Amino acid sequence: MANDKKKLNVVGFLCNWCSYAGADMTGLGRNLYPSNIKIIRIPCTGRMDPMMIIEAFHNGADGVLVSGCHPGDCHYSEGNFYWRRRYPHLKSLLEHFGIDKRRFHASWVSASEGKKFAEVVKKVVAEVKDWQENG
Amino acid sequence: MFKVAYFPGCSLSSTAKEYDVATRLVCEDLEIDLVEIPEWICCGATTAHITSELTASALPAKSLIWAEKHNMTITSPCSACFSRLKMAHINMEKDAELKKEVEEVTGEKYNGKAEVLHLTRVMLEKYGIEKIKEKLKKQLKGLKIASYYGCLMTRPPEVSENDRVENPMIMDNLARALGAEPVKWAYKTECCGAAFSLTKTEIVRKLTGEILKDAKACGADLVMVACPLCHSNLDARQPEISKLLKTNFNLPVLYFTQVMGLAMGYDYMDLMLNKHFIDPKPLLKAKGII
Amino acid sequence: MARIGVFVCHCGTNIAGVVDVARVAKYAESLPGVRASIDYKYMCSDPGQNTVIEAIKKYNLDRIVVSACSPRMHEGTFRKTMERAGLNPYLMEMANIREHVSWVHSDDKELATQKAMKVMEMAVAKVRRSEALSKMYASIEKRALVIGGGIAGIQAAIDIAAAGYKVVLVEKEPSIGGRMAQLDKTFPTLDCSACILTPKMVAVAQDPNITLMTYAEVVEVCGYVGQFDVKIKQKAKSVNSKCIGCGVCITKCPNKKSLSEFNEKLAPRKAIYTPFPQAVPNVPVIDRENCTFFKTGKCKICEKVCPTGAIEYSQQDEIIKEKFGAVVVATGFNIYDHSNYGEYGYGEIKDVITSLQFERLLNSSGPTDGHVVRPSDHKEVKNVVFIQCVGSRDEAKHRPYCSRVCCMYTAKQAMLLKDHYPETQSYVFYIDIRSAGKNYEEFVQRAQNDYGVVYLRGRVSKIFERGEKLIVKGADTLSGAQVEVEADMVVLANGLEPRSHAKELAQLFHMSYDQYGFYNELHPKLAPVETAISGVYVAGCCISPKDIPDTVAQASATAAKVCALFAKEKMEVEPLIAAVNPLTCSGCETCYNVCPYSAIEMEDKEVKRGDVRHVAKVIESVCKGCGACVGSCYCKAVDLKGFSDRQVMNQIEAATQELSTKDKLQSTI
Amino acid sequence: MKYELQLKNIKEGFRKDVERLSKQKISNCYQCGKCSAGCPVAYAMEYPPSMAMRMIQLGMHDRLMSANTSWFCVSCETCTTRCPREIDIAKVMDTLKIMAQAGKYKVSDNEVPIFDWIFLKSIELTGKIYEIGMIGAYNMLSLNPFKDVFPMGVKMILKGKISFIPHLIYNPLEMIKNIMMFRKIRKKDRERIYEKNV
Repeated sequence: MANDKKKLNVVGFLCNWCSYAGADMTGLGRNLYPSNIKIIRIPCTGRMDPMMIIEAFHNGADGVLVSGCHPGDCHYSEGNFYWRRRYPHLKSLLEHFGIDKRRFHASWVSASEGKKFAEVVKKVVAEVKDWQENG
Repeated sequence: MFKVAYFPGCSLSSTAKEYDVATRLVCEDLEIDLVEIPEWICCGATTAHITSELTASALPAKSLIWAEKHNMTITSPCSACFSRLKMAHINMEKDAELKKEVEEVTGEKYNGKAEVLHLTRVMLEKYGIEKIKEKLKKQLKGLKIASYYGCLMTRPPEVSENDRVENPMIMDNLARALGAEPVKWAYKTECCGAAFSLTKTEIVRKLTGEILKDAKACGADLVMVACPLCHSNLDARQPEISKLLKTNFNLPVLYFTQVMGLAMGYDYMDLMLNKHFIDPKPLLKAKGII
Repeated sequence: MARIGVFVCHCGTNIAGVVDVARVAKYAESLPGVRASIDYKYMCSDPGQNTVIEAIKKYNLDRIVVSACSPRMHEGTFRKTMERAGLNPYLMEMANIREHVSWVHSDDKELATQKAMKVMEMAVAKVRRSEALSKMYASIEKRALVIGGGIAGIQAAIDIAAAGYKVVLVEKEPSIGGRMAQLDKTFPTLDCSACILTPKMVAVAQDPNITLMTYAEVVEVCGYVGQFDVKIKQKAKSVNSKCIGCGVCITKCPNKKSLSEFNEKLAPRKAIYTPFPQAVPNVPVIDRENCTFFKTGKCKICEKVCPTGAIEYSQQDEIIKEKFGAVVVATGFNIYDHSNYGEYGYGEIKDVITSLQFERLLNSSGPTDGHVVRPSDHKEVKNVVFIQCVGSRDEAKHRPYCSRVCCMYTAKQAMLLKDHYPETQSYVFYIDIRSAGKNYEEFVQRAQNDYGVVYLRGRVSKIFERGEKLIVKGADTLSGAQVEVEADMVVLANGLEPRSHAKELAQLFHMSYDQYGFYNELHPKLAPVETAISGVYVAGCCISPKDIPDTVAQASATAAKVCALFAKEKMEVEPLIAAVNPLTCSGCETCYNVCPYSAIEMEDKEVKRGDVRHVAKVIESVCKGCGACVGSCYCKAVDLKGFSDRQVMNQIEAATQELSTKDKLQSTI
Repeated sequence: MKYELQLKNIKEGFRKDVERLSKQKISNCYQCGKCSAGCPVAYAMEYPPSMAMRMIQLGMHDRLMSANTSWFCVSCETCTTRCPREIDIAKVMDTLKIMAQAGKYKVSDNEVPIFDWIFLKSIELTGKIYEIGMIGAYNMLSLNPFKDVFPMGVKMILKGKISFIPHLIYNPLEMIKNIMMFRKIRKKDRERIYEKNV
């Protein structure tokens, strides 16, 4: 696995119903992914307060991933739509603050997409690493 | 008038000269400008890809790069050349390392932008079957045509991008547009043994024999092809296969551009129909086409 | 200062095989507030839980962290443990070091151990800010909704009704019966399918506790367990309750342009029809898209011939609102459409038919009265080739799963054919025979030994027509030979897939489904009929392909679950909901607008003496705890219990800090 | 027939070579036999394609490479098109031939390799195929000098289908570039197949 032995810290916010369950599925399927990600369970991506992401970067996280249900599949009907609208604004705001766009990611992973979650983490870690190494 | 980069391929400058001639004639009428790629080199055919992956991509790459530079769709009337060109394009797209190696050995850069289409698709899809109909001078009434697609024009599907893999209809639609009757038969995409023509001739005789048998059984008057290799197997080897199977097929095998040429009013010698081993003259006379 | 206990589970070797659990426990001791840390082989076992309780007592702990598996697995277990130890169950956090660590980082034990320590540390950080929450209860509407009138839905409805609860059974076709009604006989007993199914269909119709709604669909769902508000669309049947089911209208209807869905399009049906003679309810419907009257305004023959005046052209679709406490979803399956198989003729060769079509041909009340004839020329057949795994175990067609029933029904169909016509010969192309089940393997052996069915191990590469015959080009990999069979008919064992509308229905209930559209059960082994949505249960082929016995077993299981739920007077619900701090609320109404449940109301409240403000308030019984209001509040006046800002911020802080260097090895994470 | 399973043949060596050079996952094959069923030349092969895949899985290189299987593959791509496990079987067959012709494994055919050598030499020297030279050379080297001369060859010449003059690239600079290109390719191929500097 492309574990980065250097310090590389990604904070992952996963919604309880789809992505967190999807990450559980990754484990059930024994699909490996880099250990650099630390997962925080939240009820829904709609609960994501932009402050949490800013806090993560402020505390020195190298990357942040927010993952929720596919649009239309939200357990709470519309939570992920709120997040979907918030994400691009936040991303451009963070870029304005000097947070490289390779450091902040969002994805949709359903409860059955264990393999996909592993792929998402690999991709995010690779991008953060790219930022770290190549600036 | 639209311009297309033309890759005739080795066979069309020798054994399949008549295909080249007919293609150029028809394209002139359809106002498709075939720009022959200068200094093109052989696509490598089957030999290249069973000997070296790099050769198989490097040889077509030179033509692809030229077409890309001149911003033209690249086409070949030969199914094998088409397949190799397209395959090289796809392989380089999929495999960055291979692309790098190809760029190293050819000394040129390829951006992966060339569009490769078989001549049938250039004519029938890009140009359009309705527009072809307008150019026709006569209808090939009563002619039962078995369209033979063979392998490399149809498979694999990501290369051919044909209407469908197993029962393609593109040439059958052309036959109908020309006023002829397309024959429904089962062997239209079966292999003729192409590459083994010289090395394992017994296999070619068997496979081609089965194709001819099915075409005949399904009532075809002639077989329409779009590949010089299929043609040489079906046509030039037909007498020996007939002898082997103790029958006489006497089934003329024509290139699709020749058949189009007939409907566009060209005559026997214009289309070099005399070059075929199985002379189509008696058939065409009987049907009142020439 | 909090007194926290950390309990690290080995989960046998599941965790301990990768993560150095002792080191994780040791590291926990170094964290502020942690008074005890213990590792144990199986924390969820009885002795494991007792260890937790004893430690709580011994060290006077007030909150704990269990470092084990996913909270989705055992959060409930350990909350109960907390209660038994006399603590508030919400002062417990789980650190997921199995699904999120040991199973996914097994390639590097050192990194996995370090991550496990970090994950545990994050949970400790969170639990430090946890608050005691009091339990909440909700009432239960003791009526069940069953969606799908196949054998699964029928069984579930009968079982729930038998316990004395009211059931509404919704079916989108004009009759219940589903796929089982289409079958001729069932394996491995060769029971006549109709003979065992129709009594159950009648039982449904006659049960006073069951309301049958056919030709109806669920269109909207709100609410949650105990209180689902469901809108059902009753499509206009154009026939009212005066109908006595005499069938004269059907006989006299001159329009037979449509093809019968029930007979798999092998025969026409009238514009006014019941799917099959034994339909329940035995009331016809008018197919308005094809009815001459609805298209041209002329005809009205059915109205003229009806002896009871039951035809009612003016009927309209009706939306019916109902409240339910629980839902059973049993929508069943479709068979794979083989027009994607070019090599098998793109579905255009008439005598290449599906297994379900063959089932109809075999059936004595089918379109040919049980005569197995070719659809192209109605000639009887001699040689029939069966091809298994069409749309199953085929990655190229995006159906990599095994459909589980095809091996068996193919053997059955080959045997039934021989029973009907002893002079016929069947050939079966298979890859592997999967006959796990009581008397299944014996059944397949019988097909081969007693019925002389020729089994060939290999897939078919191509089918083409030669004259009247079909040439099947296959292989027998056991002998290494290419095999060519001249057949009169080819029967494809099409695989099973979910109904085409399965995804839309899942979205109504917010159920999760896999990439093919099969519904996800809550746990594949231990909660096979529950879904992530409490109060919604699933049964039958909408979860995965399965045979009739398994389907019926699952249906009864859902009924047991529903009855267990209804047996309670009121139901405990999680208190993980939002709360507004009126002192900081600006009354902007953003939360009021974003709440998907309308659980926020605005009120004028005296927040301080003499200070009345327009502020938001959470209606506790309606809030589902999604946190949309929390994420959108401008002045941080709303917070979410169990996932509060302070809890999450603590977790973020822990996640971004390096491991403390008290751990002997230098951290590299 | 008895075969002693050797882990080194299954885990590395032959099977790994095939997987590396063909970029196909051989373990995907579950032996459904659809490739063998549709293969137009399987009747002439010692082992049909599906069995060849199994032999690669088990690392049976001796047996497979001394069989005619890969040399009889006509590259019609039927197997690749229909494989339910999405293995490019035709490419695997190509790879077996590439490995053999590069000298890494045994060459068990004496027609195709000679033809390939002449064919590619023709392209290297002239940029195109010089049929009559090629056919002549092939017939000589394959010790069957009069193959296809009567009546087909003669008739071809009479119909003007075969020309005696080679079609050359007209620009000598291009010709030299062409020859240089082939030289570079050969070097890279050796590196790739023998895993030098890779």
